[in-house]
Amino acid sequence: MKISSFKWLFGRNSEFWPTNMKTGMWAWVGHRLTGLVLVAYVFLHLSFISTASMAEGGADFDALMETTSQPLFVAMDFLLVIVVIYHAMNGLRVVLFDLGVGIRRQKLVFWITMAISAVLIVGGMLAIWHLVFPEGVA
Amino acid sequence: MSEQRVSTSKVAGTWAWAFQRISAVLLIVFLGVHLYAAHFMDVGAETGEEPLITFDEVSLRLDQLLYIVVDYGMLSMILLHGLNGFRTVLFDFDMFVRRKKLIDVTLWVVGIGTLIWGIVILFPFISGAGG
Amino acid sequence: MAEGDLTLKVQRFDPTADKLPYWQSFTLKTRPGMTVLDALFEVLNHQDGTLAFRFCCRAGVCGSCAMVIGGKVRLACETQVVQFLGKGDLMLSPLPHQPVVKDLAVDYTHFFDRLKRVKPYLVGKEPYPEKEYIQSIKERQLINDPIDCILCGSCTSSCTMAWTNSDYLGPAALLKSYRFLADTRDNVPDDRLDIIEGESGVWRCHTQFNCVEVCPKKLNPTEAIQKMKIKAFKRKLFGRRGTKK
Amino acid sequence: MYYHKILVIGGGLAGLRAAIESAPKVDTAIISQVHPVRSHSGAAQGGVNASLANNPAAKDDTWEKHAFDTVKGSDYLADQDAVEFMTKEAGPCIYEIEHWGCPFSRTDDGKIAQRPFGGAGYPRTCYATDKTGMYMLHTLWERSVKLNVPLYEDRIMVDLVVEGDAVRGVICLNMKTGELEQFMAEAVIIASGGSGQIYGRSTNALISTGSAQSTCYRRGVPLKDMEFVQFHPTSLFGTNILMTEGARGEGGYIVNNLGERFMSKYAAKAMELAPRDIVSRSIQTEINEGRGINGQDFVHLDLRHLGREKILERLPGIRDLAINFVDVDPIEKPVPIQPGQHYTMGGIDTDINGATKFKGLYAAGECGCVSVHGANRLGGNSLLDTVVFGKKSGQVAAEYVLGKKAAKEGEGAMNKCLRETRDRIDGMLSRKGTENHSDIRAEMKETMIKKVGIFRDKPLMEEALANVRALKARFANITVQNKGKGYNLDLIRALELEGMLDVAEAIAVGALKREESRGAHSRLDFKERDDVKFLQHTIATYSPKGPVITYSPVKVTKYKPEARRY
Ligand SMILES: Cc1cc2nc3c(=O)[nH]c(=O)nc-3n(C[C@H](O)[C@H](O)[C@H](O)COP(=O)(O)OP(=O)(O)OC[C@H]3O[C@@H](n4cnc5c(N)ncnc54)[C@H](O)[C@@H]3O)c2cc1C
Ligand code: HEM
Ligand code: SF4
Ligand code: F3S
Ligand code: FES
Repeated sequence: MKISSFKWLFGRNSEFWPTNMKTGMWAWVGHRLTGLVLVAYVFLHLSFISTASMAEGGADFDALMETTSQPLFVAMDFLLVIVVIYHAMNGLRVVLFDLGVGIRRQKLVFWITMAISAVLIVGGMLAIWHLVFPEGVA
Repeated sequence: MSEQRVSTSKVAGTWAWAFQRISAVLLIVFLGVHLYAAHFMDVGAETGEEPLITFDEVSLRLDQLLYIVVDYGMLSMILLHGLNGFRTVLFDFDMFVRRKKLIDVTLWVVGIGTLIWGIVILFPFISGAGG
Repeated sequence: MAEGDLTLKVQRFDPTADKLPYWQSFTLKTRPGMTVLDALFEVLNHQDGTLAFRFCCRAGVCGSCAMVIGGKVRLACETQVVQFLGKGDLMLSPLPHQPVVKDLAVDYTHFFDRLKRVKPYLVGKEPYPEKEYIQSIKERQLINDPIDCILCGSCTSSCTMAWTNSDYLGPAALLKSYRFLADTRDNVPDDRLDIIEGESGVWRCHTQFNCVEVCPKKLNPTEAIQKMKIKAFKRKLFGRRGTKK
Repeated sequence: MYYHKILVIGGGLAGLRAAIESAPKVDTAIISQVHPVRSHSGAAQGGVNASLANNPAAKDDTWEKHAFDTVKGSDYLADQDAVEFMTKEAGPCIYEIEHWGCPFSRTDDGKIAQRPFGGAGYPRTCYATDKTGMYMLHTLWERSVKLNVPLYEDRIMVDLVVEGDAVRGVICLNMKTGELEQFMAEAVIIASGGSGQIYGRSTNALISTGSAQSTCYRRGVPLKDMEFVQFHPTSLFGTNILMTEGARGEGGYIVNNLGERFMSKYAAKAMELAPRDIVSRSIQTEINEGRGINGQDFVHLDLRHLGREKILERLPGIRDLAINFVDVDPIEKPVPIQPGQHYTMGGIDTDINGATKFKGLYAAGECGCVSVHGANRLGGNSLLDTVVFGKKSGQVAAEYVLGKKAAKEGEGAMNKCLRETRDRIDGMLSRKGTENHSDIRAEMKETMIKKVGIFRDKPLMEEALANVRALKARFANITVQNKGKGYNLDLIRALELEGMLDVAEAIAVGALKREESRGAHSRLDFKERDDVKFLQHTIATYSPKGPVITYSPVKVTKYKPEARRY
C-alpha cells in the first residue's frame, strides 16, 4: 500500500514541510518552478508581441509598449527579473556540479550564487525603474 | 524470482542532459546580448531620448543581420531549452513516461510551431523598417 | 542525559484494515541513554502490542530501522530521545513514499529491485588470480566511502525523483553502481555505464541533495552520481575506448 | 506449498555462503527473517583469520600454527580434525571472497591487510577497516544476486518437518501477511546465527534469538556444548554495543569507582590486555564486590590520557558509538562499560560436514557447533567458521540431493506439521493469561546473565534452572495482545521466547553438569579443568521434561591437552 495522500506527504513530519526542507531541496523546487514559469512566460510574451505586431504599421506596438510603464507591468517585470536571475544563477550552480565543482560544498555554492543573484536583481530592478521612469518619478 | 530489469530507453538521456547544460550557458550569453541591445544600446539618434522600446527602434535594430541572428537564435534556444526542460519535468512522472512517444512528438510539433510563429511575428519589424 | 516524560506520536497504518493512516500518541518515561528504538520497544512491550517497526542490530550497521523522526530521516537505534525532550511530541513516521507493511515498517522490495538492476556485484577479470587481486592502498581509497552504504533506503525514499518515477534507479542503487565502477578490480565499466546512462539512470538526478542530507553514514551519493554523469558523457563524446581500464 | 531442492535458513554469512555453493548445482533458495544484508554478521568489526602471511611480522605463519592457536584457545575442547580443515581452507575461502569483491584493507604492496588479534601468535586477522563483517556480508549477498538465488525474506522458520530420519522441509511464518507457509525440500541448511538474546547484556543483534535453532531442538535435533558462552569485557553500558578490543590495544585503562586500574590485582603484567575471559571475570568481580561506578553495574574505560589526536585517528568509530549511544565523548569523559554476552560457542550438533543426526539436515555458522571453537572462541575465527563451513555444508548438501533418487516425499508430514504449528500458534493467540511475555523475557535474560554468566557455581545455577522452569510455567499463562496478521511483532516475540526458554534450560542444565572450569565456563566450585571426566562434548536432547544430557568424545589429533597459559 502506498500512502500518497497529500496530508501524509506534506505534513509536519515530512520533508516537504517547509522547516524540514533543506537547502538543496529548496534550490531545486525553486529552479523547477521558475523554469516552468519561464516556459509559460515565453508563450505569453510571444502572443503579447504578436497581437501588436500583426497590426499594420506598428502604432499598436508602440501603444502596447506604453502600457508597460503601468505599475502592474512594472511589478510583473520585477517578478520576471527575479525569476530569470534565480533560474539562471541556480542553473549555473547546477552546471558547476555537473562539471564536478563544489558538490561537497553545495550549500556554500548556493549562497554564493544567491548573493550574486541578489546583486543582479537589484541592479536589474534599478535599470527597469530608470527605463520606465527616466525622470525619477516616484 | 524478481527479474532483473534493464533500464528503459537510452535514446536521448545523455544528449538531452548535455544539451540542457550547453543551451543554459548559451542562453546566459544571448540574454546578456539581448538585454544590452534592447535597452542600453543606442541604435539611432532619434531614439536617444526615448527610453521605451518603440516599433521603429526595434525595426531599425532588426535591420542588421546580427540582431536577427541573436533574436532568432535566442528564441530557438529558449524554446529548445524550455521544452526540453519541460520534457524532463514530465518524464519525472511515471504516467508521462508511459506516453513517451506521444509527448516527444507533441513537444517537437509545439516547438517548431512556436518557432515559426516567433519568426513570423518579427517579419513586420524586419520589413517595417526596411520598406 | 535528562529523564522525563516523552510523548511519541506514531503514524499508524495497517493496510489490511485502515483506509488512511492516523496518528497515535504514547507517553512514556525516558531513561538515560534511551534511543528511539528503545522507546518503541517500551511501547510494544507495555502499551500496545500491535505496533510494528523494523529492527535488527540496534547498533546502526544493518539499516533496518530508518524512519522519519522529528521531521528528519534517521536510524531509530542511533537516535537518542534526550534531544527531543521538552520540545513537544516526537513524531515518528515510516520512510516517506514507501509501501507500508504496517505502521513504521515499510516494504523494501522495490528498493532492492532497483538495486538489482545495476549489477550490484563485482565482475572481476577471470580466471581469478591464484591469490588476491593486487589493489594498492591508493586504489582502495577510491571506494572507501561508497562501500560504507548500509542500504538503509533513507536516500532513495527521500528523493522525490524516485517517488514519482519508479524506473529511476535512485541514489542508493547509483551509489552501488559507482562503488563498482570505481573499484579497480571490476572489469565491466561499459556494462555499468550502459545501465546508468539510460533515461532512468543518472540523468534523473536533479541534485536535490536530499540523499546527502539524510544519509546516516554521511555518504555523498550526489557526488557519485555527478561523477558518473561525467563518465557517461565522456564516453558519448570520445567513444568506449575512453572508459576501459 | 513452495518447493526447492535445498532450503537455506538464514541469510547471514553462513547461509549466503552455503547457498552460493549449492545454487549453481542444485535449485537452492534462501529463507530469512531479515533481508540478508541486515543480518547480524554485519556487526562484526575486527576481522577474519587466515594464515595468508601478508603481514611482514607473520612471514612464517602457516595453517598449522593457526590450528594450534585455535585448539589452545578452545581449551582443547575443539575437534581437531575440524580445526585443521578450517584453518587449511581459510586462505582459499578468503581469496574467494576477495575475488567476489570484498573490499579488504590493503598492505603497502596491495595485498589483504592483516592485524594482530587476541590469542593468536601472529597478525593473521584479515580486516576491512573496522567493518569486516559488513563488507563480507554485502559481498556475499551481491554474489547471491549474481547467481540469482531466490530469496524469501521476512519469513521466520517456525517449525522443522522431519519424517523418520529425514528432513522434509520447514514451516515458515510470513511476517508480512501473517500466514503460515510450507516449504518443502530435499535438504535444509540451518544458518540462523547465534542465540545471544537469551542473555541480558548481549552484544548480539535483537534478532539473534536462536529461533530456528530452538525449533530444531524441539523436533529432536541435539544441541552441543551450549553451556559455553563467550563474554566480551568491554561492551557499552546500557546498550551493550561492542567497544572493540582495539580501545585497550591503543592503551585504554579500565578503572573502578575508586579510580584504581584494578587489573593490576588480577593480571599485573598484561593489565588491560590480558585475555578476554580474564578481563571479563576481573571486571565482574569488581562490580560484584561493589566497586562499580556509583555502585552500578559498570566500570569505566578511560581513554582520555590517549589524547584527542590519537582517539580521532585510531578510534573514530568507537568515539562515534560512545557519543551516539551513551552521550559520552571519550576525549572528555571515561566510557561506561561492562562485560557482555558475545558469542554462543555451542549449537546444533553437527559433524565436520555440517551434517546432523537427520538425513538432509545441515547446520552452519554460529547456530551450529562443528566444534571448532570448543570452550572458547578466538576473535576472528567465527567469521572464518561461517564461510568455511557454510561452503562445506552447501557442497555436501548439494551432493546429497544429487545422489538422492526419490524426490518430493513427505507431503503428509508437511501437512501434519502445518496443522500442529497452526494449533500451536492459535493456542498461543487464544491464551488469556495475566502474564506479559516481554517481562518474562526480561527476567530470563537477567537470570541467565546473573546466574549462568561469567561466574558460575552450583547454588546459583540451580536457582537459575528453577527460575527458568518457573518462567516456562508462567509462559503458559501469557496473553498475546496483538491478534492481527501483518507484522505481528507481539506474536513473533512470544514464539521466540518459547524457544529461548527451552534453550536457556539446556544451557543451565549442561552447565550444572559440567563440574569443571574450561574456557568460558568458569565455575567457582570447580576451578580446575578436568580432562579425565570432561574432555567431552555435552549433548542436550530435547524432552518435554527437560533436556537429556549425554556426552560425546572430543577428536584429538596432533595437539595433546596441556595447561592453557598465555
Ligand atoms: C558485535 C560483534 C562483533 C563480532 N566481531 C567478530 C569479529 O571481528 N570476527 C569474527 O570472526 N567474529 C565476530 N563476531 C561473531 C560473528 O559475527 C558471528 O558469529 C557470525 O557473523 C555469525 O554468522 P551467521 O551467518 O552464523 O549468522 P547471522 O549473521 O546471525 O545470520 C543469521 C541469519 O539467520 C536468519 N534467521 C535467524 N532465525 C531465523 C528463523 N527462525 N527463520 C528464518 N531466518 C532466521 C536471520 O535473518 C539472519 O539472516 C562478532 C559478533 C558480534 C556480536
Ligand atoms: C538564462 C539562463 C538559463 C540558464 C542558465 C538555465 C539553466 C538551466 C539548467 C542548468 C537546467 C537544468 C536543471 C536540472 O537538470 O536540474 C534548466 C532547466 C530548465 N530550464 Fe533553464 N536556464 C535558463 C533559462 C531558461 C529559460 C529562459 C527557460 C524558459 C523557457 C528555462 C526553462 C527551463 C525549464 C522548464 C527547465 C526544467 C526544470 C527542471 O528540470 O527542474 N530556462 N535550466
Ligand atoms: S547511501 Fe546512505 S542513506 Fe542511502 S542507503 Fe546507503 S547508507 Fe542509507
Ligand atoms: S536526492 Fe535525488 S535528485 Fe539526486 S541528489 Fe539525491 S539523487
Ligand atoms: S537496528 Fe540496525 S541500523 Fe538500526
